[in-house]
Amino acid sequence: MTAMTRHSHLLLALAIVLAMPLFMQSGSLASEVLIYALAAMGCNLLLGYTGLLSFGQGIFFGLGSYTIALLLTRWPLPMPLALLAAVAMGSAGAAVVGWIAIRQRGTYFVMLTLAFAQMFYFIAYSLPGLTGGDNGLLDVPRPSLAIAGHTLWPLASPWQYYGFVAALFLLTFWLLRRVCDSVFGRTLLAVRDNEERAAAVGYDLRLLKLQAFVISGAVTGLAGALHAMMTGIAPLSNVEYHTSEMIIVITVIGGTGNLLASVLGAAFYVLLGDWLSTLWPRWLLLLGVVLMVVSLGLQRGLWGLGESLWALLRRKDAAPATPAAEPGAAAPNGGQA
Amino acid sequence: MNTVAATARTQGAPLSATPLLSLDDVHAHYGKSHVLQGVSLQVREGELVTLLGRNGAGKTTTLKAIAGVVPATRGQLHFGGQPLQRMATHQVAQRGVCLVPEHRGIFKLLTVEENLLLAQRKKSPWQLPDVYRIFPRLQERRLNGGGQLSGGEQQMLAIGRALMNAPRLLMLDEPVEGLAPVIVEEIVAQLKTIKAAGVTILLVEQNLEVCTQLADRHYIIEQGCIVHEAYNAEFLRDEAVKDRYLGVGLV
Amino acid sequence: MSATTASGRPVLLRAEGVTKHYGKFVALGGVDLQVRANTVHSVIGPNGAGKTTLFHMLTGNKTVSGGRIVFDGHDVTREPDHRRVRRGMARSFQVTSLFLTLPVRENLRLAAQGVAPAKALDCWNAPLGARSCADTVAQVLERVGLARHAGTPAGNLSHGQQRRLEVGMALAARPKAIFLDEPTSGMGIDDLDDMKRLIQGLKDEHTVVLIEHNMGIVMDISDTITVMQLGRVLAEGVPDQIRGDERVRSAYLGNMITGGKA
Amino acid sequence: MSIYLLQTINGIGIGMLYFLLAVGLSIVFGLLRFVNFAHGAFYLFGAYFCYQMTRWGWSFWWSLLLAPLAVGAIGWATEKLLLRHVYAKPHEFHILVTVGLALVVQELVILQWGPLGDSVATPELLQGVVMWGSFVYPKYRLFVIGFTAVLAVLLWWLLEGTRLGSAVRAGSESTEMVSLLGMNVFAIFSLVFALGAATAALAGVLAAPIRGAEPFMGIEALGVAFVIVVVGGLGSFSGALVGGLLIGIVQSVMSTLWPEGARIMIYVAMAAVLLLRPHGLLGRKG
Amino acid sequence: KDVIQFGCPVPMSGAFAANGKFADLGMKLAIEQYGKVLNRPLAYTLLDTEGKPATAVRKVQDAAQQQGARFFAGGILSSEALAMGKEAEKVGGIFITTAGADEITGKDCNSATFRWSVPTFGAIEQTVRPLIEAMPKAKRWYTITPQYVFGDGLLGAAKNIFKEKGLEHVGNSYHSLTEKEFSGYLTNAAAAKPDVLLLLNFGAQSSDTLRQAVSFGMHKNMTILIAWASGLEQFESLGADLCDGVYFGAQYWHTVDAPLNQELVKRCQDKFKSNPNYSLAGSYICTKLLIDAIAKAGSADQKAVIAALEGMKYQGLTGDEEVRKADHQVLKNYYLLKGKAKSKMKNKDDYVDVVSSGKSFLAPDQTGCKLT
Ligand SMILES: Nc1ncnc2c1ncn2[C@@H]1O[C@H](COP(=O)(O)OP(=O)(O)OP(=O)(O)O)[C@@H](O)[C@H]1O
Ligand SMILES: Nc1ncnc2c1ncn2[C@@H]1O[C@H](COP(=O)(O)OP(=O)(O)OP(=O)(O)O)[C@@H](O)[C@H]1O
Ligand SMILES: CC(C)C[C@H](N)C(=O)O
Ligand SMILES: [Mg+2]
Ligand SMILES: [Mg+2]
Repeated sequence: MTAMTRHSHLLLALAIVLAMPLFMQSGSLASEVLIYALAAMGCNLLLGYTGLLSFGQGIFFGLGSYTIALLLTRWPLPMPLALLAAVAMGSAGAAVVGWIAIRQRGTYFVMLTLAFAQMFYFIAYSLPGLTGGDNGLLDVPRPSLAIAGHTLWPLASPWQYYGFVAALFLLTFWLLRRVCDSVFGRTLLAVRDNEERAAAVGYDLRLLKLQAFVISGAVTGLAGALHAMMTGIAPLSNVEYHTSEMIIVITVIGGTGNLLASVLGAAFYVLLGDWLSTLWPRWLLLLGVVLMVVSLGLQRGLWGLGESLWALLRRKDAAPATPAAEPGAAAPNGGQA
Repeated sequence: MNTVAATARTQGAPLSATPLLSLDDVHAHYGKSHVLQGVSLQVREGELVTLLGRNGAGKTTTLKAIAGVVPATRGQLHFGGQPLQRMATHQVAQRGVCLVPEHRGIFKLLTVEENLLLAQRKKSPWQLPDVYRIFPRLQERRLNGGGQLSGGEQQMLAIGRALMNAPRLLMLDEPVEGLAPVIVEEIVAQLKTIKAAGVTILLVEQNLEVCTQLADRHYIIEQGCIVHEAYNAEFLRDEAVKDRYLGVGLV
Repeated sequence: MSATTASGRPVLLRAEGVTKHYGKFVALGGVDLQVRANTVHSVIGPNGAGKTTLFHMLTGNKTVSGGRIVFDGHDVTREPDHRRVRRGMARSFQVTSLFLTLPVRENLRLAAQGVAPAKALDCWNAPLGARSCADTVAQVLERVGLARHAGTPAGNLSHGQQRRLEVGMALAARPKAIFLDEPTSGMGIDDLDDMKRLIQGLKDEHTVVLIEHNMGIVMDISDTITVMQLGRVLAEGVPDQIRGDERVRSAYLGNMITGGKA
Repeated sequence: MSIYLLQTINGIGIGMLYFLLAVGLSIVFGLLRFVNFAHGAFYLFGAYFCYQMTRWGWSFWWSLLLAPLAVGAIGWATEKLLLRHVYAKPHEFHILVTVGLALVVQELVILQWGPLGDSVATPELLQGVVMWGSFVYPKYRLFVIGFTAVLAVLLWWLLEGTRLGSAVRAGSESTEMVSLLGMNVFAIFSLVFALGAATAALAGVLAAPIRGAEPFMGIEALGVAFVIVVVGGLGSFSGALVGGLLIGIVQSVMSTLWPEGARIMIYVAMAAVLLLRPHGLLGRKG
Repeated sequence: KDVIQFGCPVPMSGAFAANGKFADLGMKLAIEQYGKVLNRPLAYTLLDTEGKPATAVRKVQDAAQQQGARFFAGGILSSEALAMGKEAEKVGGIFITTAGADEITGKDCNSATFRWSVPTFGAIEQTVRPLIEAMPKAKRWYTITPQYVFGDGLLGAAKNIFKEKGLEHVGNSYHSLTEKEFSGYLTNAAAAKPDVLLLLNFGAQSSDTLRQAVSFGMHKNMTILIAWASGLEQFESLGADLCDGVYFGAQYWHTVDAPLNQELVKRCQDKFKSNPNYSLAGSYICTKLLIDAIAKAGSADQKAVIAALEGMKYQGLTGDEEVRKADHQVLKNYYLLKGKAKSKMKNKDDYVDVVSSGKSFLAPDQTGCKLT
């Protein structure tokens, strides 16, 4: 990725963050978009860059929300520290899950993370003293950002909170971008492509994958914590299998291997869900249809669609006279089923 | 475009009226890259024809286009007088066109014997015992998983499997690649019997020695076009052609 | 390339009684091997003799069932492959194994970078400047003749081009010892000679262990040849000895069609 | 009789149903390398098929015969119209399309039959219980054990003993190579997918008198089926059997030993198996 | 512009979609019936909580921000109800629910949250006690309990009665909230040879347990009591055959002889051609309570409406009802029902006879609720 596109992506992210308040009435909804975008970016690092389809993202999301809830209610800690602790817990959880799960590959890896997600759900469920069990942890406060009693940034209103989330989102986006373009990120791409070869040319796959997991867990933990502060609760449903599934769905819909795509996926999923659910109680049916259409029609998610449209537009602009001569359909998918 | 050398017939299989396989100006693409740019060739019943050319010239793609794995985007393909375009791979195969791909395509989840039996057809003159006779090594490893064979063993299995599939036209993509010299000799001998049994063969091979021992005719392909055609005897004499298209003899 | 000078060189790699079992099947039944530095040491033998398996053992792709492997003075028997790369081993695969979606240049860069894999954990800096291994990559591109295709995804190369990249990947690591598993398989006739010269040129800087069925190459450039059969060493010696060995002739060489021309 | 013996017998009963539920997933999942999150939807269809037919006054036995055929046909069509187009894509797309499908089916069921569950009567012939001393067991569950056992033998023959079986396994590696050998892989895939759907539907029909028909039973069943398939080994027929029985017995015995842990033990067992025997108890590599 | 906006946050998708569907109808009925209050038109938005507390909270926030909704009646599941109660207070609204968890009017109570349904204590008092009286010979009791606060609440209350009456509690099986297969627990229960099998789970889980218990022939040699049944909707899904002879505890039954109830039944018959079930009735009465309180307060201001609700006495669906000021719990009847044979049913909804009814509530100081 060239420096040009790197910056343009950051600018685009900034534009999205700035545009949302103009188009949306609910700050909570806007915050949720960014929060799920964070979670999806974490997932994308694993799926799009490392080729690891992890069903354990809900664990890290849940860990983030439980941690911040506990820290802000039981052992009152300054909010920024509590947030850092949630990030740390997210990555610690990811380190543990990752350390065990990466012994397996392919479908077995997916299933192992799924097993962990279920286990974690039941652990959280059977420790009501810590997690509040089925009721979850209630009364998570949203203290203002303050230094030495001096309020820097009040978070009480939804839009104030959105500003806070947006700042953290942009920071994380920038950091993740760097990670993806770094030596590490490029090496991950190689791992995704061909693990055997990557090991043979000298890479310690476990270390690479573990680091990817840790980073992914940190970002997802952050998302979980922000979500808990937004809703004021850390519910059991955050660690349910459905959360993991949703994060993956968002990531895939957006398009893998591209961080901005995850933002697009989150916006699409959250806003579509919100809108559909007001249309018809059986809105999940429509969502299901959308999922099928996306997976059938879009090779690289919404981002890919956007790119193709963009290319089409540009070509029309450049040479309006040339009819779009399609040279031969792509080869059929002979290979793997 | 096609600078096919007009050649006098000096030797080779008897000509039948219509060739078993004929390609006429066949084009093929991988995505946007135009790999075959008008390949025309004929293979007559009972002939062994080789397709030679440098790496990336389009030999494999030609075979794939015939087998229906890669769609021909333009041109005509006929097999036994019937058009092959737009036919699914398995339909082409059912007509007796049998491709042994360069990656061999051994099923790793199946044992050696299951690999063979999967291709079995009653009407084929080669049945399980025949294959084991040709490649005793396969019989020794018959219960091994296909993924656990050595490179050479996989090649033997791929050829054996093709034979059991009752081929009318056998297309071999570099069949002796990576084989020990004794085995190469063995396979060359087997190919001769296979040919003698009336099977038509289209061979892609880098090993000139093998080619010239076996073939009736040769085609040379370069950048997706047939650039030369010759009968074997003539080809053997023609150092200039080998030099020009295949880079042999520079040594 | 004369055998006389070779025998005086220090031993870089030593395998002692290496065995490998796959379940009940004995793929290697105790192989001893000594590879001297800056020589070309070929391993030949019938299909299924265990050559590739031996390579897997030497380079650490798979674990040994028994025996000992000493490389450059270190016992590496239990070390995983990525550790051995750091000790100076690199290999090419018999069955092509590349990063198919990545450009050729990136393939080579990754291979070059593999020698210092700790750097791969750097998640801050982009692979630019010194981190791009540009010199090595350019050199290797030139050497394997893929400079024109530097930007092409490896998956779009033809089989023969991929084979050359395969060898290039091993070169890019600038190893002490380079293990080539049938580097010429699938190569065009015109390329064979290039490859032969290339391998021969390697031994100035590297030690080459070669599996090859093309006797034209093997006999011309090897300092030592080890012939394997049924998981054991059948014979070992300089090319002339091997060529003359009756057992090798009947087990493997036959009348030498392969590469007889070259 | 000791309570553990009772629980083991009961566990076999649960396990056989689990086996039937999982075997289709295993075939499709392991052999076609297709992660089918819609498998539960076919189970759901089966149960509602049975419910609807008994409501119309047809006998349970008719639905036992017809539901697998009808749902098999639906599966066949689904494969042809939908799944075929995503085979070549990475598995996250398989998940996406089948998750979507499962949602659509579930919501369609709610539209048609309402979100509330309904009971299905046990067929007259099998009502009541059998008693051996202190052991009481519903006749119907006994029938389920017998029926699935017979079915298991049939399926085993079909998958391991016939050429169709090896063609399917081969096709899971390379569709191209199978078609190069002259077989229509896609027809095989449709067939196998239909078979998977049919077994799920059969499980649904058999489960209906025990658990009723309810729109969310599909999701729950899918979770259980995944565990079984993974424990037993992907694509392994006997794995599905062993996995099903194991999970059934673990669950049943745990409900005496440590009831609140019954569920978590299932997942602990799954993680343990995956770590110790990465390819499942009876799974093969690859 | 001066519309008074209501929100109906209930699960429309997910495992509790059935409850959501009827709750929607209930609120619709109430809003349409009144149309206006204080000369301001009424309107409501259906908010799909998907059964997830976090989603529920976010939808409440959205509704508050986008539509300016302040009055919320809904929350089928305890977890979402608790979370929304907290949120309602933050957005300056009022939330009233029919969910089960004791904490709603117990330790997690707050000034903006009200609850119509009887908590676990009353549910057990009004089912177990009358059953003991009806069957003095039944000495051995076995319980099956979902392991979470709601289940434990019911179990604790039941144990107290067993102790007090000197009954033998021969065993309990805890199970998780995702359990579907109960044959293992039932095998345990059968081995303990109880006289009464007391099911403390609810919804689909209690239906599954009952269904499987009947298939094990347990209804023949013991009495089965489901302490917290959902009423008509559950009987419909079980079918008359399974209900026959089984005891159920319920918050509401459409034949209850109270003027408001008769009126509601009539409305429902006119509009939907069916009898109201618990979800519909609960949502209806909750909405109606809010509207009445707004009318009484003469303003739609949060503080004023809360004050109006506190201590309000009215003729409700179960007869005399009262909103207790101390913990915002509505004091109302709880019912013990008994299923009857199909042949005895007088109409298609006549699944049960009402055996007894009454009010039992912990004293405010025992609930753990501290409203300031
Ligand atoms: N899957 C593919 N996608 C894009 N381009 C491809 C693909 N496969 C092959 N090519 C390109 O098509 C051209 C012809 O390839 P082909 O495999 O037919 O060559 P070949 O003559 O068989 O060479 P070799 O002797 O190396 O096997 C090559 O330039 C190659 O780079
Ligand atoms: N994973 C495995 N499980 C069982 N047997 C195996 C496995 N891998 C290889 N083998 C067997 O070990 C023997 C040696 O294989 P190897 O690949 O080393 O042969 P090779 O000498 O490299 O042959 P070639 O020249 O054909 O490549 C073969 O018979 C092969 O079938
Ligand atoms: C109405 C009831 C079925 C609600 C349930 N007890 C709960 O609070 O979770
Ligand atoms: Mg080729
Ligand atoms: Mg080999």
